[in-house]
Amino acid sequence: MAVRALGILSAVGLLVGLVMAFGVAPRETTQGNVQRIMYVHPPLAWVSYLAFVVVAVASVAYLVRRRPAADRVAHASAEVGVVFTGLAIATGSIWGKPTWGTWWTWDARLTSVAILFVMYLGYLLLRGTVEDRERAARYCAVLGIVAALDMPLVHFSVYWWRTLHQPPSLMKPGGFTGSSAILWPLLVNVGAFTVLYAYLLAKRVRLLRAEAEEAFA
Amino acid sequence: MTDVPLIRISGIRKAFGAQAVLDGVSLDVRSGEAVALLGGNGAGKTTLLKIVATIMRPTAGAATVAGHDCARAAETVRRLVGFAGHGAWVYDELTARENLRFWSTLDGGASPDETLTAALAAVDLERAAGARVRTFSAGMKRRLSLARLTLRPARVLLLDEPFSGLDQRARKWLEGYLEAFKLRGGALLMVTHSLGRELGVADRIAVLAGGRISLDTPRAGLADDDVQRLYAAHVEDPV
Amino acid sequence: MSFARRAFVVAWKDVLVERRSKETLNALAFFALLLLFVFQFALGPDRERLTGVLPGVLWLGFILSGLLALGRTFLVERDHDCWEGLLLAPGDKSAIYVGKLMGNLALMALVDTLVLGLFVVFFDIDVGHAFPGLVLVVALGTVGLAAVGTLFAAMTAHVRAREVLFPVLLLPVQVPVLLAAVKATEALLLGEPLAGVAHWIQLLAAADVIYVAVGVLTFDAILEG
Amino acid sequence: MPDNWGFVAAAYVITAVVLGVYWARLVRREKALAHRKPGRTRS
Repeated sequence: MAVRALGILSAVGLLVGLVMAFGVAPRETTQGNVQRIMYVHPPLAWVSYLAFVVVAVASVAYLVRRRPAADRVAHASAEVGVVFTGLAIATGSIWGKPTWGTWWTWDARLTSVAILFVMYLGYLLLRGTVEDRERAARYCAVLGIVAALDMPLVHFSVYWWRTLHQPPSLMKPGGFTGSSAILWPLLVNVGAFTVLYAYLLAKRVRLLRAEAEEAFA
Repeated sequence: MTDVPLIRISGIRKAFGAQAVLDGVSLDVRSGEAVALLGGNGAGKTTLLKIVATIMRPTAGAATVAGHDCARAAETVRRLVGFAGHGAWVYDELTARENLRFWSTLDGGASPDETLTAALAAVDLERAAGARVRTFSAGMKRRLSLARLTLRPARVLLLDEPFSGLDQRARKWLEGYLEAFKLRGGALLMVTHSLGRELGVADRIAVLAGGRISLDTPRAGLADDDVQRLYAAHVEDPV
Repeated sequence: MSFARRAFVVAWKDVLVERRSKETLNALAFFALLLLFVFQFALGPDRERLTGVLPGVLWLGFILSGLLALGRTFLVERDHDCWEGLLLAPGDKSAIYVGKLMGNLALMALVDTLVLGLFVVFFDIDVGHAFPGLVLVVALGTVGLAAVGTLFAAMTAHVRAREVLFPVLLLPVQVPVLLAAVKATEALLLGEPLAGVAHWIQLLAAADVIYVAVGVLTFDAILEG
Repeated sequence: MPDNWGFVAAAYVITAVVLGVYWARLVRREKALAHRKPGRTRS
């Protein structure tokens, strides 16, 4: 079964990623071993953004074609995305305490992710309040599109608002200064978390479909 | 136009959450025909009407108006259909005339003042034309919404309890209007609760119960008592 | 042409209804006055501190009164099922969105003027040379707020817990507008020229364009019922 | 610079626990659903 294969692949990937994060990657000189959080935090943040891009794409697809399957993908991706976003914030906060000396600073990236988190919590809240499934699908599709288009605006506004920040570690082209000893473990973890996301998404979509079928029977 | 019924409802299902209100409803209304849709509270009469009117989409099945699908070609259907539901579609702070002008402009064909006056006169509202709808009784609001229907040339009328709250005069006028509408070749589907004289316009009676059409019979030759008896026999839990 | 006429008739209807009932406007005027008291009590009479937080407080005033005004706009469509009529009127549904938006902007222009006027008088702000820039920022910010607000108000009109859900959905999306508007207002009040806040103005303009475009494109799906 | 292993552990453990709980919840709901509808087959 394809879903199970994804699950096994993600488990293996995460295991390899863990070994690389602690066995292969060197101890960073300025931050010390705390920097090893980097092998979990940026992958989580990456998956958060990915999940909400998937929400937006599925939302557009739903509004155009009106297939319940597209709506289920949007719903599932939002839910999985909220879990990952929450974790990205938590790990970022844990990383911040020893490096910045505080659990929370209004750092541009942290703030952006926090706003993302609140927006998609609202999205799930809206899902929960509308009983008619078809209407919930339409409303959430619109919200998903608005939220996704809002993201660049949030990014720029927060970025200009708080210019004291480090540039994102890898996302910026040419901005990466770390050695390949750091790069590889990071990439492996990004890959592993992405597969994990795909697995959870598939599982959640399958569950939603089964629930819908049950409602029909 | 005799081969395709103006309204064709085939295998409509509509579920709200886990609960199916309509479970495979099929019904045809031909040109020049009026069908009265009966059924107990919550039988799904209004839901069915709203699906044909393109206000709701069916979970499964299809409804067509003059061959156009109500879900996929909703815009085409909307040009052919006149609808009056539970709400009167009025704004309390606008006058009767302003309400009519608003809807006719929104429909794309701002009617001239004389047409609006004529429509108001038809439902006996010409003297109240300049009064705010806030001051109107329920029956007057109802009449105003019927006046709105006359502004728009429709081939299909979908009416939800059109006679409720109307006085004798207005009833008579509406009966006349609907008869003329049938003569022009229109198709009428109306929901009703009462089994009294408003069935007079109807050529057929359909009873909706348990999510399906449980009875579909010509009205001709049926006495009031027969209708009562048939209705009681076909509604699962009589109200 | 028909699009413009249909949008206009919706806006005309909303303005007329509001002018006659004055329901929202009266409440909002009172609310703005109350806000002034609340802010004054919360911040104390310290001039120094007041100047520092004034741009933020001013926009809090705009946003809070905007939330109240926008959240109500589709209630009038719900009262006698007029909603159905809007949906069934043949033609482009985005005309209705544009009409509602215009009606809302007319209302909010009044409210914004009132809030700004009250603040200028009671907090003794020296607007002077900053005034044209300030008007521009307020206008751009209000359009952004109203564009998404109109869309979300339509969305939450039929939903349980509407009063809570509306701000909960709207506020996170409005973060960019809020940040840009507050920062630009702050700079302008400190005497900076309009060119100095060009990047914020551009962000606001971009947000307005995006929001209105999304509203026009997706309103159809919301009106469906 | 101290190593702060505690923080590293906290970050990894929290991630593992939350994702694990979410995964287990999905599995449980799927099982409960399959249990309620024993006769139905799903692709």
